[in-house]
Amino acid sequence: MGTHATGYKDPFNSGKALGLNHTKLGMWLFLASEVMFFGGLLSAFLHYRVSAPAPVEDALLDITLVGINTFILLTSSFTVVLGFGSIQAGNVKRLGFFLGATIVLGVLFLSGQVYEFYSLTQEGLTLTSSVFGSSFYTLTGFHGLHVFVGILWASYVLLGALRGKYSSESTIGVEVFGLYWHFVDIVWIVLFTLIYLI
Amino acid sequence: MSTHVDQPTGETHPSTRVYVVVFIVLALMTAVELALSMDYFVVPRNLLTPLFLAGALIKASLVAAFYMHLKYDTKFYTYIIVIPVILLIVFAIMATIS
Amino acid sequence: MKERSIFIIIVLSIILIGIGLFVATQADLSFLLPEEASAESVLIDGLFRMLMGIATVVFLLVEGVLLYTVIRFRRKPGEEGDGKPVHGNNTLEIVWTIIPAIIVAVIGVYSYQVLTIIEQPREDPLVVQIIGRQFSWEYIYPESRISSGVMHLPVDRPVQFQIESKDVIHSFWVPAFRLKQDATPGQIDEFFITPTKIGRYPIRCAELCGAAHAAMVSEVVVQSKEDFEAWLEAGGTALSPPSMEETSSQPSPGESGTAPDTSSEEVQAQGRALFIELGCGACHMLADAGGAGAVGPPLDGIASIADTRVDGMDAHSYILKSIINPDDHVVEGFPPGLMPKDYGDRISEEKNELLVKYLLSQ
Amino acid sequence: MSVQAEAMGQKPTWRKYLSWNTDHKVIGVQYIVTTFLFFVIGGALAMVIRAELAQPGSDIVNGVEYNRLLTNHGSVMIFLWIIPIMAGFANYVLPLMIGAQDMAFPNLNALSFWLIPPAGIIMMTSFFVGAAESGWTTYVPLSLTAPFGQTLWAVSVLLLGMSSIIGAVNFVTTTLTMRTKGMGFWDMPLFVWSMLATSLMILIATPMLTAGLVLIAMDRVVGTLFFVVQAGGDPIFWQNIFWFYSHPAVYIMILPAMGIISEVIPVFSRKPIFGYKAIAISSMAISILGLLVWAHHMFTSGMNPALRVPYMITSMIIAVPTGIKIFSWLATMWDGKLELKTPMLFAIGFLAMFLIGGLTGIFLAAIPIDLHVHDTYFVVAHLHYVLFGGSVSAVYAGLYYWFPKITGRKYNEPLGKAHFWMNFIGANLTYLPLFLAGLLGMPRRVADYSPEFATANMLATIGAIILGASTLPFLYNAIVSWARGPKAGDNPWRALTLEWTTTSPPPENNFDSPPVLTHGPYDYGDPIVQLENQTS
Repeated sequence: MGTHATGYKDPFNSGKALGLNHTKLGMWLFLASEVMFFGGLLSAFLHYRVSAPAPVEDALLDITLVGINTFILLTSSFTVVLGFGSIQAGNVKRLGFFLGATIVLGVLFLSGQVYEFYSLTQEGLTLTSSVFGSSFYTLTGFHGLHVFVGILWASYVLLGALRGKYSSESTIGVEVFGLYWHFVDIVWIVLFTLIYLI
Repeated sequence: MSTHVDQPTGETHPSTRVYVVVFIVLALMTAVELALSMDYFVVPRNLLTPLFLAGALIKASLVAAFYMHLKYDTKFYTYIIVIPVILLIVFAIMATIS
Repeated sequence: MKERSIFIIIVLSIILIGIGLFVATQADLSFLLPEEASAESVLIDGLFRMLMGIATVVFLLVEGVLLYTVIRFRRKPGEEGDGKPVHGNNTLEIVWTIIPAIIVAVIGVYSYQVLTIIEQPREDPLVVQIIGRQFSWEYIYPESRISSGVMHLPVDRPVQFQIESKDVIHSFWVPAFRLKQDATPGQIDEFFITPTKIGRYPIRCAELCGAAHAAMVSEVVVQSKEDFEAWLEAGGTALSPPSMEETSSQPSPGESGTAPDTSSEEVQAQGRALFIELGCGACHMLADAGGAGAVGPPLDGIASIADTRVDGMDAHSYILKSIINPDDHVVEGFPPGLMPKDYGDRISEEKNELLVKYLLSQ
Repeated sequence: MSVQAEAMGQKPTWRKYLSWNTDHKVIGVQYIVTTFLFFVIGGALAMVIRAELAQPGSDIVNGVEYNRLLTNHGSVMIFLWIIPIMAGFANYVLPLMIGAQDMAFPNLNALSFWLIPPAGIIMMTSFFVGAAESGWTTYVPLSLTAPFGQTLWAVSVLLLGMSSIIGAVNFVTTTLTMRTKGMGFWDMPLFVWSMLATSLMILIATPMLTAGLVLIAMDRVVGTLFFVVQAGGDPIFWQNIFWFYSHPAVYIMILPAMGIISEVIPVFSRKPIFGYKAIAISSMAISILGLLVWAHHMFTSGMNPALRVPYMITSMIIAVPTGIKIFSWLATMWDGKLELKTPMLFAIGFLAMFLIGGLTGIFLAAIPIDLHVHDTYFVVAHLHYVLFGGSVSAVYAGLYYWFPKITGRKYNEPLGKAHFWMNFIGANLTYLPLFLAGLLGMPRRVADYSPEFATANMLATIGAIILGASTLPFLYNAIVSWARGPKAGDNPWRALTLEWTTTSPPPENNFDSPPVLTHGPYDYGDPIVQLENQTS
């Protein structure tokens, strides 16, 4: 979603009012609804963690691995803004480089998560082993799914960049992707704190 | 046309230096949090939770303000994203204590 | 003209408020509600009356103005042109914001007062545990260690209910008491009630709980203190509580181990009582025990049918098996999985035997 | 205002309605026709329900079948009829009303429509594999034991939720960024305001349902333990998450209806809407307050008792903005020149019936009374007064009101009036006796009931037959008038909102140049406006 759709007839006021670009506004509205979606899953996690009669199995969680993963995702957000800064300055090559870096970092993050899931499963924490397991995997799994979608999207933007779709005049496609990626990063900051730190 | 100030987008974005500074702050904060959770410092447990929550809030706000340019865009986007966050907090609290 | 309309408005307001007061205090609203059989119902009905009074006034006012407007201001034939360009009136708008706000505040405060009274804990209550199952209620009197499928309560003594569910969410509702409480699995909820009127009142399940939700009905019998004590004593209607914690696996002490003859009057009476207590009639038709349900197969004449149902299985073992493992032989036309599968655990072997013997006499 | 020449518009072919088309008007018609189809299906389910309930005893369907019927009746009416048809109206008229040429995201717009037919088919297919049978509320743990159709149901509602969210993103963006030159917030028609409030609610509330449905679907399919009581799952948590969406859903269904009424009443009263700003602000107030009342559906659930009072207070406060709207509509009609055409009749019917729904809502918000009437036929009657007497009346008002604009033809007025009277009498006869049944002790969702409620139920069934039959004159009228009705002209109602300044039906790009606002949307009675109106 996001970019000017085909068959779109330019509105009389060229899609801007109140200083709002409509693609960007649409993205923000979508992100608002994403807040509530993650919020629902997160509430389930917190509810069961707070109300659990027995101590939950969060001692199994490996903070070192997740710490590394957190750094990876933070860095990927950094590469995305650097990419956006590049295209604003009209440097398509550097945009391509940073998008590539973002994709690599995203894949690394997902690999880390897959490894984490695998080792936790080995230790007996599964989707069906306890309510904690159910809510932990569902919540982090849906975040991982969003990272995955983000990687696909980044590849799409990268493809567009290689075909010369973006320039210093036309940055909205990169910016909107950036908003999504940073949002997924923020979700991780919250999950990291609520699941692993506390 | 409207009461809001028309503000063209895409021209008042921060410089690369701001991006770097924000990244360093985020990384340092995360490192400190990790160290805290691994008990490198002796901090009472009941102080840690609010500390971590505050840390998450600051980090999330930094990303939103600088990387997502909320600080440079119209306030409208900030409202769009802050209102659901508030409602979500209300929901999470109410659902957990009910 | 202006004075005249002010006069009309005043007269109409007085009439409306008069009607409202009449509804709230004097009118006979008993046709709207079941009889009041608990102390709480009187308070709730008081609140209901007040709301009816307010609602009547608002209803008459709005519908009256609407009707008057439609008749008075409809376009006459041949009439052209628009109405007056009135865009609003601040005074009027403030009035119709503030007056409803005040009314709502009053209702809120009154509701809160009633709520605190009806939910406050009582001294020396009779404790009754309510257990909801698909599709029957069980009432346990922990002090007397008895259980029943019909609720008996002494009049004028506060009752503390502790309600839980063994499977899905049910909702315990006695319309005559005005109170309702969901039975949620995994938690025990408490509520109080003080029955004030001797009589028999229906109990209904108010939360959709499955196929026979509509049939999950039961009865509360409010009796004098003496009658209630007598009922507690009488072994005929009281069951030893197999579903209470420790006792479930052990044979209960008060129970006779030997089963009497198949056709004796004793078995008939005890079996019928058991059938009624367990709520079998909610799902199964059985004329002898007043069963009228259509959820499961009818049981009239079951003795002869049961013999022929499964090759190599006599009527006795077929019925017993159908009670304990109901999904093993499902009668055609009825979906499997409807009947609870815990009768083998909930009910002692002797009781199941009694039930089978009773059914064989039908 | 330049009038578009008829020849400019593309010759409409029925094929474009069956294809991926990004024209908001085509999508609007797709929405309206598809959802009406589901309305008919939902109505047919209701007919079976009422037939079963005509007399005590389970005579037509058994308990399981009955539960399937009521579950799907509720789900179809809510998710496949009222919520999407409001999106259909908004699709057709919202861009026209603000002078835009299309929606902000035409392709997403098409997507939001094309999610609906598959979702509807999935929900209907579930009848063949054991349909959902735990009510539209899907309370756990009952819904975990239901057959496979329950999973299909969850998937279907999930898709419909996505459709709704995508639509909402589109409506908000379109409203905020694509208004014609000179149209500030306070110049927007009230329907646009109400869609803005509705869409913001959808954006916040619907994802919560999506999350909840994901949890239920995972419990059912993967075997997670969110709602498995034995493993520590909490049924009350589902109720929280469900009602956080589903109470706002009521406002999602009624706010656009109020918007339609706010359009129809001034046009047919020939007077400006009374208290424009108050109505617009109360829409926004309802959308915010509506998000904070959800647990009033849980007063008897064994939730934390101390939390119930704040919910009671917020629920009751909603009566205030709702009252403001009702009084403002009455004041608009007062001293007007009422033209009692069919849309106006339905608007009046809306006022008469919605009032009853609103008043009984106060009864339900008062906790002590709710303890008695919760989950009874009182609730059934209340919600049907709000959603049928309210929302569906408004939908009909809107269908008749915009029929000339959408089809370019006039509908048959006597048939329309017959439809209104059958609908009005049928609805009241159906729902009014049910209040009494509920108060006297009839629980909802029962296939069988005690004989003492027989009279009320027989009356309701007779009413339902009239109600069902009332759809026939409408369908006949709509089909025949669409095919052969007399040409309507651009502005048959002499209305002042922008959709009436273009041709009927509007050309593909709506307007050649940005429409210039010369007056507000409801400036009836203004001598200059009158003059201008007569010359055009």
